[in-house]
Amino acid sequence: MNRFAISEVVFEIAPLREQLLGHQAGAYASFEGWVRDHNEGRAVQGLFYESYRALADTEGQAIINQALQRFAITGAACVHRTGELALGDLAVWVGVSAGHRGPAFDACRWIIDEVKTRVPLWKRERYAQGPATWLHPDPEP
Amino acid sequence: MNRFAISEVVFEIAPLREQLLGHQAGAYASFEGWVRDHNEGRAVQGLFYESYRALADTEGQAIINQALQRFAITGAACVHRTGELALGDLAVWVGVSAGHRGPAFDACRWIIDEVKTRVPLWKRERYAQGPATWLHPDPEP
Amino acid sequence: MSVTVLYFASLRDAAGCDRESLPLPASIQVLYAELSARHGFVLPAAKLRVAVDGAFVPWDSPVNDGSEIAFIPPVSGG
Amino acid sequence: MSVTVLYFASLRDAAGCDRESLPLPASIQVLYAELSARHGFVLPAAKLRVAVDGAFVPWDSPVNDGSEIAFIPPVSGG
Repeated sequence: MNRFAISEVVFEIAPLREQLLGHQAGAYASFEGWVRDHNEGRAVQGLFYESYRALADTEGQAIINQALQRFAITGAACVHRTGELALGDLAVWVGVSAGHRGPAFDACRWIIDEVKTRVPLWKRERYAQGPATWLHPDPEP
Repeated sequence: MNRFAISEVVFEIAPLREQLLGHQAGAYASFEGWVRDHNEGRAVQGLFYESYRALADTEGQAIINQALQRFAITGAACVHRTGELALGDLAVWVGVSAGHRGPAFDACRWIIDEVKTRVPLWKRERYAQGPATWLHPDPEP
Repeated sequence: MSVTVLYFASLRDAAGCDRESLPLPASIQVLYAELSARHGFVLPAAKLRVAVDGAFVPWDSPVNDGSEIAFIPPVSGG
Repeated sequence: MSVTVLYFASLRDAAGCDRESLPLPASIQVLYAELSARHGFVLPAAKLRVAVDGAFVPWDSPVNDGSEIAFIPPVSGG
């Protein structure tokens, strides 16, 4: 099973979550990133996400595999949208199951942090005012 | 709206999550606690949760209100089951929406930690071997 | 002059009931000591919290006629 | 003897295309310097990562005939 996926279309969380749940997993932590109506003080009208698909798949899968090594968890998965997204659309989902809540939270946060840092995905924001802009943030210190 | 609730029956997460999502919320973190098939080395067959309902409602709502004060979040909610639960049943759900992922994760974790520490709810576990037992854990140091 | 005492979880099992009406006690501490002796409660008072009329209160709070007193054993939600 | 270069995000906008075929360069650094001059890339090499044939590699990796080279500007997923 691929535990990391790029989706060019709207995807459902429910079946992804189902796959993570089992009788051994007492804890499930998830994260969802949604398209906000603002970013750094500017009114946002929509987003476009582009990926380098082959490398994104490889790197995303590597992150999940590393999370399964680093944390006491039973399962982890992540799906990231590409293409045009409107306000309120789901951009990314991360789900983690574990025996206990500490590792579930820690791994979930680690995965989204790594995805934002390492996976070749780029966001272009459309604003109420001014030209659309690709975001190429400096790495966080 | 009551943001903390005790539910004596199975409840759906989807409508609770919907209520937290809005165009201002870029981040949503959630936690789910499920009935595991083991605890501290013993095979568990099922659970019963009891509450002091009036005080649980008050204390749970206080936790949510405190989370909204302490963290830069836009919404938070929690529902806890009572009654008989089978393996794989949902025992507790916490959802938090925020502008950014840091506060969403921090608040979600803080809420479940506080619920486990402060809300008058008690778990009786039924085991494969031996009598059912009420859990009265010592506070974590 | 009486109070109602509520029991939960292992205290309820030990007491054999979920509430009882008792004469107004001298203090909450005295009440719990008496109940521990009568019902065989094994949890020491130091491990419990106490609530009066639906709100947590200190153990040395006064009790009034008609109060509802709940002894809260260590909780285990989540 | 040639390589394929892939462009993404702002580099693609600046290049005006998402890929081009170019003669085998002396090195990846030399290639990026030439492309920056030709396409007006404003991102310095220090801010980019580079991938060859679908895997991240160091900037001083060799390039071979037929390689697919991607310059990876700072990512912004999530």
